[in-house]
Amino acid sequence: MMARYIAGRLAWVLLILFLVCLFTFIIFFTLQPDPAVMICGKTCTQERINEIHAVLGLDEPLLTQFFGFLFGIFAGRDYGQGANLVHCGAPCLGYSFQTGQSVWDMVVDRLPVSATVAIGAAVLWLLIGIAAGLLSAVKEGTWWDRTAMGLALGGSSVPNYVLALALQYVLVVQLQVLPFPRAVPFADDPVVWFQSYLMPWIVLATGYACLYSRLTRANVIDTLAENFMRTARSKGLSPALTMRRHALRPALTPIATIFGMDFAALLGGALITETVFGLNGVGKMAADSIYKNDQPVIMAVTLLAAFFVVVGNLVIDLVYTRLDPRVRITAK
Amino acid sequence: MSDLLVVEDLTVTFPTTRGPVDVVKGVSFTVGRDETVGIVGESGSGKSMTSLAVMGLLPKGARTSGSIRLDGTELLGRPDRELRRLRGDQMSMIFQDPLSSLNPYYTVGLQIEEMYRAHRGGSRAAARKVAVEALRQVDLPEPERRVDYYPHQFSGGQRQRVMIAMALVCSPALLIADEPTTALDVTVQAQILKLLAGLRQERGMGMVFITHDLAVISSIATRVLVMRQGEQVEYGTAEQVFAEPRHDYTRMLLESIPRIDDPVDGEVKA
Amino acid sequence: MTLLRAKDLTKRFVSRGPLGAKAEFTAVDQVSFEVRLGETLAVVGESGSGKSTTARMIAKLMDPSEGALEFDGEDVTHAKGAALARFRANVQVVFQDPFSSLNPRHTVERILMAPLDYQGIAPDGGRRAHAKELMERVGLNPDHSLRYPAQFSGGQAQRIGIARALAVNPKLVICDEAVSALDVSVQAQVIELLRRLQRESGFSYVFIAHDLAVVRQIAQRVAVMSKGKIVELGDAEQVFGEPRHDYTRTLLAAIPRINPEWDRRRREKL
Amino acid sequence: GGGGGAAAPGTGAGTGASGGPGAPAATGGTVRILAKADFSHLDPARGFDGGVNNFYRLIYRGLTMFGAGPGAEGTKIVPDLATDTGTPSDGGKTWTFKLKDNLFFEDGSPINSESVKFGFSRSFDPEAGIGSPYGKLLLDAPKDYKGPYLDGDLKTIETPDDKTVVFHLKKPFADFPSALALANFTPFPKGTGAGAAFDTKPIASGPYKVASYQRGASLKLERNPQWKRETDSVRAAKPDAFEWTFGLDPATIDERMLAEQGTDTDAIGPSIQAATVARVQAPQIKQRTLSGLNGCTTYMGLNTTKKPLDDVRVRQAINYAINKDTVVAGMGGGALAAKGTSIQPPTVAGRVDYDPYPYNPEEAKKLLAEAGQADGFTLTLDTRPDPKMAAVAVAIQDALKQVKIDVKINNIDTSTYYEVIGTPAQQHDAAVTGWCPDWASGATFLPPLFDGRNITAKGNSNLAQINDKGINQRIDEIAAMTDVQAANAAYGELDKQIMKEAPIVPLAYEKLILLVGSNIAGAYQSNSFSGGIDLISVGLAKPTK
Amino acid sequence: MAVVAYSPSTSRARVTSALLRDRGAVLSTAFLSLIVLMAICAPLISAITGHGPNDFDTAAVNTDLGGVPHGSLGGISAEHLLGVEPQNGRDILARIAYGARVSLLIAASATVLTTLLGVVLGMLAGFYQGWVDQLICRVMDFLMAFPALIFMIAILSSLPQGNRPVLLVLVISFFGWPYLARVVRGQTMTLVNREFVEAARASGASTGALVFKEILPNLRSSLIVMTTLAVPGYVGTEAGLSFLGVGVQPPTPSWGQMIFSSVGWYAVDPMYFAIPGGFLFLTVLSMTVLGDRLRAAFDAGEAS
Ligand SMILES: Nc1ncnc2c1ncn2[C@@H]1O[C@H](COP(=O)(O)OP(=O)(O)OP(=O)(O)O)[C@@H](O)[C@H]1O
Ligand SMILES: Nc1ncnc2c1ncn2[C@@H]1O[C@H](COP(=O)(O)OP(=O)(O)OP(=O)(O)O)[C@@H](O)[C@H]1O
Ligand SMILES: [Mg+2]
Ligand SMILES: [Mg+2]
Ligand code: NI
Repeated sequence: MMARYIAGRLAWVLLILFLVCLFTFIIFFTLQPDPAVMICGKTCTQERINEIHAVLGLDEPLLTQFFGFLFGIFAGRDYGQGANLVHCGAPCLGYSFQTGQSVWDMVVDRLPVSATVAIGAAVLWLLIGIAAGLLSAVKEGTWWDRTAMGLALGGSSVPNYVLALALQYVLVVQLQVLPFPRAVPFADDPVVWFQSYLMPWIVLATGYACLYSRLTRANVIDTLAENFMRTARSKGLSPALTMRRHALRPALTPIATIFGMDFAALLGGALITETVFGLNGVGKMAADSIYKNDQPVIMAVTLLAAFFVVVGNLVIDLVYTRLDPRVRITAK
Repeated sequence: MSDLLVVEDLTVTFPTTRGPVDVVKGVSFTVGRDETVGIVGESGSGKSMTSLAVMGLLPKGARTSGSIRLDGTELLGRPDRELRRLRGDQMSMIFQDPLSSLNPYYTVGLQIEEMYRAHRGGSRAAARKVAVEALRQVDLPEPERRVDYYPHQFSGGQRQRVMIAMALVCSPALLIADEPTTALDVTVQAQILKLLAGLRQERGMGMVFITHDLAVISSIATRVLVMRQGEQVEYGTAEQVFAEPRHDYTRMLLESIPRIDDPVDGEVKA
Repeated sequence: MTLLRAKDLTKRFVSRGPLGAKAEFTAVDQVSFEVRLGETLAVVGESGSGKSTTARMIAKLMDPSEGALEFDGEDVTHAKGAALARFRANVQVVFQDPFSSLNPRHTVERILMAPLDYQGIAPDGGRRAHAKELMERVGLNPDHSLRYPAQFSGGQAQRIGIARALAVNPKLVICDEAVSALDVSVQAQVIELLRRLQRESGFSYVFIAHDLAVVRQIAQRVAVMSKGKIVELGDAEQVFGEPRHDYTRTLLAAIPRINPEWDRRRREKL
Repeated sequence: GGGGGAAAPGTGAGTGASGGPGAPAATGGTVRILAKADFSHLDPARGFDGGVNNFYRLIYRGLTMFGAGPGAEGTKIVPDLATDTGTPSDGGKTWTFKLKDNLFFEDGSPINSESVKFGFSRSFDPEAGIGSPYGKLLLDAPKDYKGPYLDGDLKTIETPDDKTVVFHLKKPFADFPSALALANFTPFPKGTGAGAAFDTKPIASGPYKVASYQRGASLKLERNPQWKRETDSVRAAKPDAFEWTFGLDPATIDERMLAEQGTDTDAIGPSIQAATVARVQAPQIKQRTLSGLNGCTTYMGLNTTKKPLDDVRVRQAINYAINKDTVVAGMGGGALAAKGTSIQPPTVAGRVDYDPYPYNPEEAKKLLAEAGQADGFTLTLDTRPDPKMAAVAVAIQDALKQVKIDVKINNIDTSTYYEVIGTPAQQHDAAVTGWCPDWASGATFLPPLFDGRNITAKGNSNLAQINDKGINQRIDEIAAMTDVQAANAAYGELDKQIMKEAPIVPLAYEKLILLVGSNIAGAYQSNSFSGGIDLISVGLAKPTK
Repeated sequence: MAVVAYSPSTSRARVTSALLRDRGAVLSTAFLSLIVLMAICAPLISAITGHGPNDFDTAAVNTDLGGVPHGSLGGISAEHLLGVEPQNGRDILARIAYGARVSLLIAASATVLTTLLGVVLGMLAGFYQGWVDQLICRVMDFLMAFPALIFMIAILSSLPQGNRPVLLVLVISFFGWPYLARVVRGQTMTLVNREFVEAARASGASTGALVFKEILPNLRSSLIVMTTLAVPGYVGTEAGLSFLGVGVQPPTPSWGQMIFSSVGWYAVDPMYFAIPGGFLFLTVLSMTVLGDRLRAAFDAGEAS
């Protein structure tokens, strides 16, 4: 039955990705400005625009373009003609209007950066957010609780970009404890790698850690009031075990939901953070492509982000029924 | 023989918007080894609070005064860290409302195992065997399978038996049972009472038994404490309390016991 | 006149083991009975025999796997919408686990006013006063109307549940161990209340209990359940007086009694 | 200069520098460049903006090029691969160039007339030829010729021998040598560069070649051993390598340049942000700055097809009413902009300095009253939401309020801005934009903006949509002049003639402030590349550092 | 039990009196009222100080230094009580007051709308499970699958100008609700199986009553956290969108825009950031404190 459920959901995933594709396509290819005009530049004529349209394949009917794009993802497709002909192997997401690079290659290039940012930040915010929330809940009403929650509040009202620049100013410019970030691969220089990703991690993690700590606190306080917590204490379990097993699981189950979403969304790129720190990830690519109206790249980023979110949600749903036995039984 | 538990002048106070309220007022009693003390009394009279005070598990905000000594050591005011070692091992408690007292997220097996392992260590597999055995002891059908059930999959009485099994798994020196058999039918109840009596003798376990069923008290308790509105209205040997109650309230209680052989109210039958 | 008729009610639970292996368990097996207008049908029996499950099914809180339910001459097995609303207005339930059945986020007052709210009833004198009156009826201090369930004792919580069931004027109240956590004097008071309501307003009860003495007092007819089946069903007189089924006999034999010697001595003193 | 519409203020000039950055550079080392965005294209047929044109000179050589040096030196046309700046004949319609000896591509193949022809013909390829339009505009070619990859050789370019190339133009063009300095006239070995090959792996002819390139992240250049210094009199090519880091946040770049950690002493950044101006005032930092105009004009086009802007008096009134000092303040103050008066910026040859409409609200009111608009009207102003442009728009709004003109600011997304305002059907009453000449002459400034016959339905650059017989005629006359100098002077006069019609409001000339590392030497701003540091001359003071 | 009879009239009165006794709650309320008052009286403030939100004051900034305000503390003076904006010298007080209108309106209405949508749809999904759940979940999946920021930009830039703040609220809410809804759905799924819900059902509660009267109060903790944190989030989103040119149109001031444009000036003119940032922070702080205290007051019942 589980297998059937998962199969059903996977079919949905595909359908949703298809719809997302379609909508993105419609929105960015019809509502958005004509990329040919941007490429065309200053001294532009209708003729040249038509020419560029033909090169980019924008002169074909929209549906043809759309199915060409879809087909390309699964079977690859050819671009150009004569000596200019290039074959774009599956999965083919087309070529950037702006740089002529294969979009798939661009994505594959940048995904590791975004993944590094996302995973590092997620680890950080989960650790800090949950630990702080838990401590606050346990020490509810103490100065620690007040301070931590005050900080959490402060942290969540600081916009990302402000935090990013402020951190950079303090840590790099003033105190000089970190170098200016430069995205080197881990293998090249682990120390610089770590130093460079540290600030992006902190920046991204701050907002989430604040949210998570507050949610954790609220949920743990609710859970601590349950009778079964008294039972757990009556058993003489260590406080750590009592907390971890009895309080955290009920309290974190709802948090798992948003974690899945947040993390999946991050894999699709952290637009602002990557831009501020000059990290060449998917988010920065998205920002650049929007700015330059590079539709194939926008399509790819959208699809990628959509893919992560949809799969992320599927995973959450599956995990959720695992996490709460009462839900499992009734989910007929 | 030194007493296992000595409670002296115990007072439990709750702060409320209208000032502090004493829900337990100066209760004193002792429990010896191999002895059962029964607590009976009005609903809301502070029976559960008294037992929670012994366990050190009163709700937040509650204050206590007086003295509670387990095996000669004072429990009141001791840091939670030290109480923790005693809980489950030296003293353990069966809570009144089993559904809300069991964690809905875990199988009952795990909830029993973790207690055993916290005090006795050992592998999960070993603990699981102990858990199955404990469930069998309390007469739960198919314990091997039921050990993997979640609390909501049990009937009320079964949950109560799970609670009992859990409390007994480490064979504590002191067992506090807060209405442990209210959801059990009389046959199962009889079995459980026999089990508890057996353990008491075998291991010299002291027991505090809270119930409304005076007949049950009369059959297992050596001493009885009667409570009303937080106060201790009567305390004595079972024989004295049942045969020669001193307080009006006790008498009234004994009068109100419904009896199977009582004549039934004719009006209703008509 | 028959108020409620259950025909061949069956409930099977499907549970999945850790590896997804399915296991079916028949909790209630082809149970048929009827409740007449103004009568009390007691259901007694083994713990885990399916009493609560039966209660849930006749309260239409759980769909039976098989069987039919008739209320007031109307088939309500699959009732929906208006028919279901009518049914709900007439059938109330008191739950076995007192705390779990009370919304922890609502004050008692709100809990007691909820049924009125839900059924759009406006009692004379306002709902708040009505709630307080209900609290008084079940022996709770009406001043505590703004407390939350966690601030009550087990017995008090159970009385809140009873008061809630009585908030509207139902024809049938299903009491699942409704008085098990009450001390005998309060129990007597509550039972008297139930009986009075039966006399005055013609309530019918399905009364699930373990305490056979209480059953004896209140029930006109008794159903004895064991392992999902009704093994005996008959007039209280007959069931208690000349039980036919072995299980019933075991049950009756297991009823705990106060040491008759003590009892005698106490009575003599009076 | 300035191709991609989005980067309007593009090309230009600058003033010389003295002190640190201006000191002569030593040979060797690596010059590092911190940049916000990657280059548009490494393929010179595709890329066309101030930044990339400057870069192209490091790896590519053309027949002619802009000179190296501050001020006018940087806009002078000098021979590069050719022995001279060409010989016109047929009244400027045919041009003959001779190649120098000893010229090789990075792969060792010789640079000959064939490769010149091939390179030029690439700009006809529909896919590659998206950069500068001048190849297609000027060179005579068969109708429908689609470049070498699809249609083979471009027969209209003659290559009588290995060293000689003869071009036939569509019509006489005196300024052809200037046009040839643009990068889409770059020779390449015959048959190379199909698809987008050059965008990742270009074939260098200049002193450097691409060592590694990660799009959007970094680009490294190393010396091209095939380049012979004796064949090149312009490029100093002092450093051994160049390294770009792309995708940096402008604020981060400014901080890095101020902090100068590690190798940032060898770095060059883009123009600093307004907020950084105050921080570069400390003497030891100020010493590291270069400052000058970027060679563009920021202006507000007035759509003459809309009422009441069709009335010249209204347009003049608007010119009088706008306080350009507040505009300059909005753009970051005197350090980052100068008041705009004439259409052409000061860096353009032949430009006349004059101020036809000094700030005078009284005059404006009078003119409006004459035009029957004393009670004012509503004017919709298109602008981009970038902070600078927004500030300019608000300044205009504020200024016109006093003559009762109610300005409605219409923000258009940056990515669509040029499309919208370049489409007459979608254009509103006025728009704030800028223009940069492709080379420092009126030829690439006034005709595109004011020739009434250039108004197109899409991609229109004549925002005023002015179609004035007198102006059109004058444009044709100047275009026919064979004396470039005289032509430039004539454009200066045409500027005045156009401003009489007041089709636009010149608002400001933007300035750049460049902050360079303390080890940077030989740096000056080039008037040909939007005021950017001339890369062919820059180097390090102490390369070993 | 042995307590003097004393009957607080209603729970509302009790909560009010509890809040009035709480210093944090009183201060928060005061601050929020101040902000609302400021927003309402923005024109009045401008009239009194003589500075409109878009009035340039080039005399107040040093145009030679890129436009840093004259004087210390970002140009705070008797003339400009909260200083001036660098570059063009606009009065920050006036912009804060006018900005409060836009920012708070957008953030608050977007929060209300997302919360409404998220709670209602999330609870329905969690409650009904089955096909309703499937439907709502798929819609949520679909909406969440779009990278919100990218799409907001795309949609907003192609929508007609119209009433920007309203459009912003609609677009933000449209993409924002599934986030909350998923959390709500998850918790509802757990709560539906609690016995008290069954008890309410037996009392005759309609589905609506079950969902909103019985389950909703149990979601309160999470909701308070998520909604109070949504407000700064939306102010930020609004700022980001405005910065990208698809939000409110300059020169209309908004806090978000002010914070965004102050970022570059942090080293030269920290007050420019500190003032709008401080206002935003205090507003959010006040809302959270108030939310927390409100919940505490409700929860307290009779005790403590
Ligand atoms: N959700 C469930 N899943 C699986 N089994 C269940 C579930 N609910 C109840 N059962 C099983 O059904 C049987 C009958 O349960 P029920 O609660 O009706 O018993 P009961 O007669 O009320 O017992 P008690 O007197 O102990 O309350 C029990 O064996 C129980 O384990
Ligand atoms: N958190 C609390 N705040 C205030 N009063 C409380 C709180 N918890 C319990 N009480 C009160 O304390 C008194 C004693 O409660 P306790 O649970 O000990 O009663 P009990 O004797 O166990 O009753 P029962 O037999 O009904 O379980 C009750 O009147 C109850 O209302
Ligand atoms: Mg109790
Ligand atoms: Mg039951
Ligand atoms: Ni340009």
